[in-house]
Amino acid sequence: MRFLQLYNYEIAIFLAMVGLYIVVSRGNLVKKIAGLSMFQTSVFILYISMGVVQGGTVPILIEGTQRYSNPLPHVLILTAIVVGVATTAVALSLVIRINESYGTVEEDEIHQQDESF
Amino acid sequence: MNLDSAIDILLLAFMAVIAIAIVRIRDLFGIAMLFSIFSLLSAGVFTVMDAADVAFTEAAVGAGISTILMLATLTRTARKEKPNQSKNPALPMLVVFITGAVLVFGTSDLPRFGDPNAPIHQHVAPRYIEESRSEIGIPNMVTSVLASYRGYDTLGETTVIFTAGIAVMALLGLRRSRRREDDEEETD
Amino acid sequence: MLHHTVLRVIAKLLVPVILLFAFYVQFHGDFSPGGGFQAGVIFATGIILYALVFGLDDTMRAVPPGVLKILSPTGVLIYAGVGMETMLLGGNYLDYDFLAHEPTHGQHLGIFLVELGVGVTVASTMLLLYYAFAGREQGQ
Amino acid sequence: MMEVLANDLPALQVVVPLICAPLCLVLARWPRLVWLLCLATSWTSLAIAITLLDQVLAGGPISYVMGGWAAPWGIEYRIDAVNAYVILIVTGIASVVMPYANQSVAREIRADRVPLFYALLMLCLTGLLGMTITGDAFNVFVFLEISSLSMYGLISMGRDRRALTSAFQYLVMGTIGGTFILIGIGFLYVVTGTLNMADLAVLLPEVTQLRTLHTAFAFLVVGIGLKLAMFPLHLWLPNAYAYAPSTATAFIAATATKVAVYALLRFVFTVIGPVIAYEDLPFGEIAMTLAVLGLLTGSFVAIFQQNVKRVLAYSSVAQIGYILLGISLATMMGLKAGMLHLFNHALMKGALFMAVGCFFYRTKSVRLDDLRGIGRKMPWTFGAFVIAGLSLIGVPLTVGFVSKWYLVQATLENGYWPLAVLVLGGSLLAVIYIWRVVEIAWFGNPSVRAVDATEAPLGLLIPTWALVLANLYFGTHTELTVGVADLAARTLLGGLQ
Repeated sequence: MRFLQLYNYEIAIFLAMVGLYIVVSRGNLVKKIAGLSMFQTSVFILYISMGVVQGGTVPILIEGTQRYSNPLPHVLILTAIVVGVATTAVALSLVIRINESYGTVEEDEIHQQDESF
Repeated sequence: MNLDSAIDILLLAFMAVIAIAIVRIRDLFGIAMLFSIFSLLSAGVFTVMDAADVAFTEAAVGAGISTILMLATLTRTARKEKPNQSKNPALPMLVVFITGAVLVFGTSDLPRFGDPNAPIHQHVAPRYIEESRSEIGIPNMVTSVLASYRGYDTLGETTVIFTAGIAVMALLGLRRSRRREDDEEETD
Repeated sequence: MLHHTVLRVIAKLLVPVILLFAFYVQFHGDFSPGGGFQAGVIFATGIILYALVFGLDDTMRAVPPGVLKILSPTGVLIYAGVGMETMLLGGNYLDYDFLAHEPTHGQHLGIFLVELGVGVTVASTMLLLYYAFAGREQGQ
Repeated sequence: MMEVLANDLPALQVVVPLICAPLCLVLARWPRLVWLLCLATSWTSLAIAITLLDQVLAGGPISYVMGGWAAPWGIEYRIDAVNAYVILIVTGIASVVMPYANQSVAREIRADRVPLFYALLMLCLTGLLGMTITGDAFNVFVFLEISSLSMYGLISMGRDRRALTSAFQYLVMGTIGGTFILIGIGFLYVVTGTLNMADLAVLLPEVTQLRTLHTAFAFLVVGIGLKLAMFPLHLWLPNAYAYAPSTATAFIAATATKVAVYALLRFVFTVIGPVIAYEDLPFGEIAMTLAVLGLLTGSFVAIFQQNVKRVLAYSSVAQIGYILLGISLATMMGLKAGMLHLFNHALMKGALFMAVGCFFYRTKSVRLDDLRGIGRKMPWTFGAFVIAGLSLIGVPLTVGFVSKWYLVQATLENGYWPLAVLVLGGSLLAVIYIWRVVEIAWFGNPSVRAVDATEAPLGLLIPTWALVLANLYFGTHTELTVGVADLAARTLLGGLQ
């Protein structure tokens, strides 16, 4: 049953796709950002899953422990989380400004205003 | 199946439920709260998978800062998502379905989850685990790799946060005295 | 909200503890999970908690945005500066071995300094983000 | 001190602008000083880039390990003919745009935001250079995000409110692209255990049959394709270019997509290898189809735009098609043509957008209606626009002709004569959209906005003309560009043996 052995990846992929679906299908800008963030977080789970070692521990050296999880994916994902929050902050500040200039945060209403403009 | 993977599956299942709830509900405050819980649960998943540093960061950032910023945005914009009329859900569904299918295809011949002999654990990582005590001299390997072996990435990471700070200041400005920042942006 | 006694008392008790914990995370990152980034976020969160309970104006008086505007680039400059220093000492960029006579001492010093740089930039930038968001007039 | 740092040029190439950005904020009280600092930084970067290219041409690839940790454990900077050439493009454009920025930015950006604008511009430069110079796959992602975030900030500082929505649209698409690239890099890492590109190139041939590798390739191509505005993924580009401040548009249009093309080349040719990409997977066919579609759509749509910046933006989509067409052939000649057009397109689009920025400086508009008759009011700017436009069309004596020449040869060499016809057809469409602008700007009766316009100040004209003259110079003196492009193409294909 290979499928079951990979459940961690599969659920992470499912979560990522739900996030991506929100981004591409929803018109509300705040919801889009939430979706984008979910998409990224799920990809992080995918990465961390790759670094797991069965029977390993947290990668902090302790006497008597031989097996540790792979620390490299952790480092990469730390960086990626920072990138994620940076993007979210910029996106949300854009939303505030868009709301100030258009009076709405719904994509179709913004398009309507720009076309009649 | 041991306790770890049971907790893991449980947490992931909760996350799946929350993800679907986020798709369906229209109350944006609710979405912000659910999003925060989603992040917190993912921090739990990271803990189960032995990534303590990542869990710590995700909990502080995802459930903390991101949620605060999202709530701050919502109080200044709208509280409800409007039902969207124009969008046809078929195309997004298709895009997402294809992407997901490709990802499942791609992960289908990965080594077994947690396999210590997988290539990812063989080539570069052993040096960090075996030599970091003598080369760096501190116990937390994540810190060793983050600040020294791959310290240059972390300089980039700090720069990313700094960039975001500048971009947000450029967009929103900082209120010093109440009057000065509020002159209208010019549009033509 | 500004008159809830319970909130104010608890916040007053919590904020120093949170800030202290931030310092612990900053300087104990070699031995336990955490480091400059997490410490910076926690520090900022502590001050944001203060701002939520006691108001933005009071907080801005205690931690002025002008100071943060200097601190935020300072952290990056500390990090990049450590790299320049190792270069001038004859090593490659960010090669901490050259910072002290013993390579591991150099590594310790280098990691301490760059984590400090990360902490300073992250804490001040996160606060700036919060100030920028919270300071924007509502419903403009 | 100079001798000490001489070996550290690869690091300094990125670190100098990286240090300049925070200094912009520290010195925010003195905007003039900020600008001078950025100017000095960009010129220093160009000097470093020229030295590096010189060293690479003389002594072959340079490797520089960050932190003194040998690759693959640490992060390696690896410079060969390909990226030394792209670095030269990026720093060269930065050095011309920076003097231009002073007056243009003062006119278009609110005074209290000017230092922030310069800081973002420097960060954008840092990110683009970092992406180009690095030999580490994950490091590409980090610097990609620095450049992307600063670009979102730069674009959103445009005066029109649509700048905000364009920045948002770009942010969403760019973040999806970035995350796709992250997935791709993760998959490469999981099958090999390394992140170093040279090391990946050694290890990947052992696992060519893995589905994970093929998926990684697909995600990298789509992710980078989003950043380089490959045909169906280009939707963010026209608005982003159209509503960004003039300086930002000129810099981004001339550099950002070039660096993305470089990233694509690096992953396809060096990391994954042309065998997997072109033989096991249909990369060549797909890239060729998308290139042709992009070329035609971009050129057609450009004809119907009412905004000069949008005309040029759609033309960029088409030009990316040309570059991609050269790459899709995977031959010496094709790659050479692609690399040449990378350089040449940066020159002509930079010059065109800077000329449009001059118009905007006087008229505060880039709508065609408002530019009616502007040509006779601003003859020097107009002259710059016309010459750069001729270069875009591909008239002899300009750089545009050189790259088209090689591209046509490359297609004919493979016997793909319909493609050669298409390349020439694209030029015809370019004649139409450039002529349309020229006709309105020269022969139209001056609009309300144009009637009082005077020639742009020298601070804007000199940098613009510098690029225009570069268009002519490199159109007639092709030794340097063709020579380096040739070496770059050989380096890329050499990854195969």
